[in-house]
Amino acid sequence: MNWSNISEFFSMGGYGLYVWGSYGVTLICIVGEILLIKNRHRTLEKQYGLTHDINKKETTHETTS
Amino acid sequence: MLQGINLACVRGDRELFKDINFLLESGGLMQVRGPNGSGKTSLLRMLCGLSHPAAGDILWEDQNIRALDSDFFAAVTYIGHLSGTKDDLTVLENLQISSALAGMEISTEQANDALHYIGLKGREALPVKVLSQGQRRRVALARLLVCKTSLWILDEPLVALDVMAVKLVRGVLEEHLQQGGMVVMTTHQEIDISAASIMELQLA
Amino acid sequence: MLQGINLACVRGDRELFKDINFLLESGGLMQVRGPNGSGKTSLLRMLCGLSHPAAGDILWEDQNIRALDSDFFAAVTYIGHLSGTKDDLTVLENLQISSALAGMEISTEQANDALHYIGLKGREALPVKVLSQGQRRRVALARLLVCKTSLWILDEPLVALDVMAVKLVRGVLEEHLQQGGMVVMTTHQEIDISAASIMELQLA
Amino acid sequence: MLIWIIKRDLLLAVRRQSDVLTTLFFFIIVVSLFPLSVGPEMNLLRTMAPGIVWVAALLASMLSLGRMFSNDYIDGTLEQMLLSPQSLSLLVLGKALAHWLVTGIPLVLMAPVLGIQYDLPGDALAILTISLLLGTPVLSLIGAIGAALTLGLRGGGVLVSLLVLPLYIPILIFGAGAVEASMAGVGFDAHLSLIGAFLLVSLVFAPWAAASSLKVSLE
Amino acid sequence: MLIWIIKRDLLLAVRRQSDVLTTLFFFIIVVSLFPLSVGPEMNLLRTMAPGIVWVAALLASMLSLGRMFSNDYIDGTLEQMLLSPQSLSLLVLGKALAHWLVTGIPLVLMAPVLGIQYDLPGDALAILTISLLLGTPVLSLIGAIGAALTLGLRGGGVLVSLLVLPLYIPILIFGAGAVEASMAGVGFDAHLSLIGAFLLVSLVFAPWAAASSLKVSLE
Amino acid sequence: MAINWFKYSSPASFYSLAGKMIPFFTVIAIILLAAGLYVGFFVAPTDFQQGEAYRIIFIHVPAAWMSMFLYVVMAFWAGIGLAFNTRLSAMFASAIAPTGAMFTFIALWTGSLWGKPMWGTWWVWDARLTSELILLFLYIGFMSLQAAIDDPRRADKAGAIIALVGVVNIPIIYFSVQWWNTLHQGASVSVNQAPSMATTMLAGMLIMVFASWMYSIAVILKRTRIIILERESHTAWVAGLQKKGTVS
Ligand code: HEM
Ligand SMILES: Nc1ncnc2c1ncn2[C@@H]1O[C@H](COP(=O)(O)OP(=O)(O)OP(=O)(O)O)[C@@H](O)[C@H]1O
Ligand SMILES: Nc1ncnc2c1ncn2[C@@H]1O[C@H](COP(=O)(O)OP(=O)(O)OP(=O)(O)O)[C@@H](O)[C@H]1O
Ligand SMILES: [Mg+2]
Ligand SMILES: [Mg+2]
Repeated sequence: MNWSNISEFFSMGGYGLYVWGSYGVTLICIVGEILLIKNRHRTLEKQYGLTHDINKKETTHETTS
Repeated sequence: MLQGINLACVRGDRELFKDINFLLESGGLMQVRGPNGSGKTSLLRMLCGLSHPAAGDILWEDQNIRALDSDFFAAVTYIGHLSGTKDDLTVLENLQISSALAGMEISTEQANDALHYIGLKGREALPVKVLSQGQRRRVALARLLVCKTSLWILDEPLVALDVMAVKLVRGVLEEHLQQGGMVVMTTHQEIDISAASIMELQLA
Repeated sequence: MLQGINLACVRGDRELFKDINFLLESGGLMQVRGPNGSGKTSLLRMLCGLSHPAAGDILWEDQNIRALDSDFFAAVTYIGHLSGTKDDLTVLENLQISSALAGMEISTEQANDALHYIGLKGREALPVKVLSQGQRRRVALARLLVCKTSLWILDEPLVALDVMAVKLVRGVLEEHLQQGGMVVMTTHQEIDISAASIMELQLA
Repeated sequence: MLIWIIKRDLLLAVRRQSDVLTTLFFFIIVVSLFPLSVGPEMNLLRTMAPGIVWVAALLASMLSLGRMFSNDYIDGTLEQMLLSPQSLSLLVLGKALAHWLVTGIPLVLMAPVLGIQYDLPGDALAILTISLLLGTPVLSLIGAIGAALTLGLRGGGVLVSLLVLPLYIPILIFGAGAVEASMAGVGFDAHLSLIGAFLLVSLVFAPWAAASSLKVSLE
Repeated sequence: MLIWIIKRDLLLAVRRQSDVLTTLFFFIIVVSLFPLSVGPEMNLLRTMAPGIVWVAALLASMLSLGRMFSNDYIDGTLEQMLLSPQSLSLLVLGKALAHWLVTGIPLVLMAPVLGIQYDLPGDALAILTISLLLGTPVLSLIGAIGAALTLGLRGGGVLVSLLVLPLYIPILIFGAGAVEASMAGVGFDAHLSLIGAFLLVSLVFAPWAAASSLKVSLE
Repeated sequence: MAINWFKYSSPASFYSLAGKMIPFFTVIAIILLAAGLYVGFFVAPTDFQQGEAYRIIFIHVPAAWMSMFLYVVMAFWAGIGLAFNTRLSAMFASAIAPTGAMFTFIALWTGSLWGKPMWGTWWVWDARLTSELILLFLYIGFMSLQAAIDDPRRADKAGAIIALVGVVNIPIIYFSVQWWNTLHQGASVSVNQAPSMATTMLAGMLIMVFASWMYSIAVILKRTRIIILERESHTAWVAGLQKKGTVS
């Protein structure tokens, strides 16, 4: 274990700003991307005029291709 | 009252016409005729003050239009070969903005009414660039429905219009003339408009 | 022989037409009619391969024009709303260059003859930008006099032309048809052309 | 009228976007290409920075001048404006302001970010931004005169550069000078007030001059 | 066909002149403004010179890309060309060559003169000219792809810069690098041969890619 | 028995296949991410030179690698789409671009946050950094070009051309450290000659690389599904889904 307490963990040996700045922005990017995709999906749902969850039951339509 | 006195026009080394005289009174229609290149467009641009005659004078209510300047412009609507519509704006925006710039702000309802009347119902929100040739022309002509000017100068307004639209424009012109307006126009197509006084100006 | 099978056209979310069928044989004239925005221009652009139909096929001598590609282009002359003339080049240069690019080099005499015939005598050396609207249109149409293609596709060729020029164009078309050529055209003006077979295609 | 002109030009800019983006992107490109070709020494780059940013802003603004009137000229809108009963100077003022909003403001906002790439210190960044904020409207106003004079002429593009460039140079010198002065620790107020004076003068005279030029060009 | 295209484009350039002059003048302006804004120290300027000249050449070439097809597109000529029975790649090659003759060659001829302003030594001037001579046709060829792809699009101007710039940068780096290497007394052959390789590759692939793009754009 | 790949090259069957795969990849991504972060922060020791700042490596390197790799994959599919006129591969390419751009941005961002303490500056104009910036421009160019074109088929083709032309940039980024001598380090983390790097560091980094992989696959599949629905809304099979209430 590298860290004796939580504040040491957050200070990252004085480099906290840089390390957490990197990880934070990465997190924002990933969350942002997921939200954007969700949003795009929702727009699509609205367009189809139904509100069912797209993932709920889709087992049988391979045959339709 | 629009009057032309001894008008002449020179383009390059060519004299297109000279000694043109006319007097257009309230309720009057003047049709300018002549083959391609005889100077109709050149004459019309002079009449609305966009270019200056090589000789002669143009009077509006007995005053030279060069002296009147913007007082004259407030009384004229000119629709030329170029339609003055912006490809990227929608039909509605084009009409509203071009009217506003001509000093005549109109509400969205007024604009919509004019557009419906001229046959662009359902196209109000399309950008002009996707319209057909005839529909673009209609957007330009819709200005006539909302403007309150008395002198209309129209350079081949009927180009690209279908039969229905030609009829419609005829109606608009006749109403304007009945209300005491004046129209100067050119066209190679035949159209008979009833007016208090009709004049033909033959060039070349 | 040009054949259209079940052609359909979609613009934006609008279906302009569908199930259009026709067969145009040598010496035949097809007039496409319809109000503004009915899809005439869109159809013509499909026929010359500039855009693709949403459904259906276009056959030239029983082969799909997409497969023929440049073999088909060698047989077509298209003149659309846009005239494809360069404002800064002279009338003569415009004609010579546009013919050369269409795969048909012509001498200065040939070009001059064509220009005189179409009524541009004395204007050969003027840059196109100073010409009148009708004269510009004539420059574009002069291509018809020098090209050797069999299928002509003309989108409102008569726009802005005066009465004399309309007559002239009629003559040119009739001669082309007599020699076994084919013409597809649109126009809102009335013009009667005599041809071996005349077909009307009404849109909307 | 003024409002309508500005509104319309902004609407067009929003609709096309390209105008705003082209200018901004051009600015960014010019500023970013230099380090690539000059080499990565930070000291050299820092010395060059104010000059490069200002030259880039000037070029970006100048290149978009052509569009100020020419689109409206080509499609006949300008004719219609000329035929409108309102004052032409006001119209020109509106167009110049719209031009500034569309091309100038984005440059001003972007400049500090680009300055950081060149490792400029904080105050230098501030002065750079302020000098651009004062200077870019002058560029648009003077540019309007050039654009109006060269409307529809063969070789309009060159001509407009030739005409406005001599008038732009003082602003360039004082603008870049202000930043350099602040970096050198010398007073920069004189530079900035000179640019301010230019702004006032051009706000008064440029619309009028450009309006007269327009009338001449459209005759 | 190739001949006719080139002939026509050159004729148009002669008739309008503005195209040639705008590009050339822009090039001269960019190069000449820097001493004004950066300050007159000769050593600094000499170090910057190759970079500045190359950036200016790249920008000048890029700015004129928009015109390569768009004029012909707007007035319907491009449609006619597409309908012509000849190979489209050839047409594109012709247009790219004409573009180079009109915009590239004047830059190449002008560069030594501008280099002298920056007090570049003789061999550096020669290398500068050669690198531009090899590099500018690549700019035109790659540019043709970008111009064809963005034809008639909203925001074409920005897009074309965005698309071609990343592809231009290697040429910029090697071009300016060659001159800097020669000034530093290091070998510059590697740089020049790399540019030559770029030229050959783009001569083979760019017309074809641009022709496909044109077909896509005009569909 | 081998899977019949041709069957899955139609959007309809790919749609359902992708639907089944997404949860799988999501779960693996989360597990790997947790493991990688644990190793990175709690197992890997402090670097004797860089102190704790080096921990940025656990996102910087995966992001930098993914940014380049995804571009190549995108260009590959776009090229297949152009050559064989297959709809699905073009859609796949469009789905990859945003994720690739995101990783490029992360590589730039973390790199410059790492650069400040290590090199004393946020940004230097060195070849590696610059070419990564160019890569971002390439992604943005691809996406803006596609966004500017209304007709999806045309957008696919145009995008494919520019993506293929842009591939030349990838080797330039990769070899830039060798071609120009730059600030950016190349060798310190190299697998074959890395005694300077603790095995646990390397392990943490590699786990994070795999996590990024799985994440990318999950996100890209999801986006592909959405694009399929957007583009094929008029087809019979989507209507069928709709009736069953499986598509929205
Ligand atoms: C904005 C700045 C930066 C950018 C754009 C950037 C970009 C990249 C790229 C594209 C790679 C992958 C290439 C490869 O694996 O060969 C990479 C790897 C790497 N970067 Fe950076 N970087 C930046 C800053 C830094 C800094 C400041 C450091 C450390 C002081 C750093 C350390 C590394 C390391 C150790 C690798 C792994 C190299 C390897 O594969 O062996 N980077 N970076
Ligand atoms: N620089 C010039 N040198 C010679 N002739 C010129 C020059 N500029 C214009 N012209 C001629 O001036 C005339 C302009 O005519 P204008 O456009 O007024 O004709 P129009 O009557 O409107 O014709 P249309 O019916 O075709 O629209 C044309 O015949 C043109 O050839
Ligand atoms: N994106 C779009 N959305 C909706 N409608 C569109 C769109 N693009 C084009 N259109 C419509 O498609 C039609 C195009 O018509 P086209 O130009 O073929 O007509 P035309 O028959 O040649 O008419 P004209 O006689 O006026 O020349 C127009 O009605 C136009 O409004
Ligand atoms: Mg006329
Ligand atoms: Mg039409």
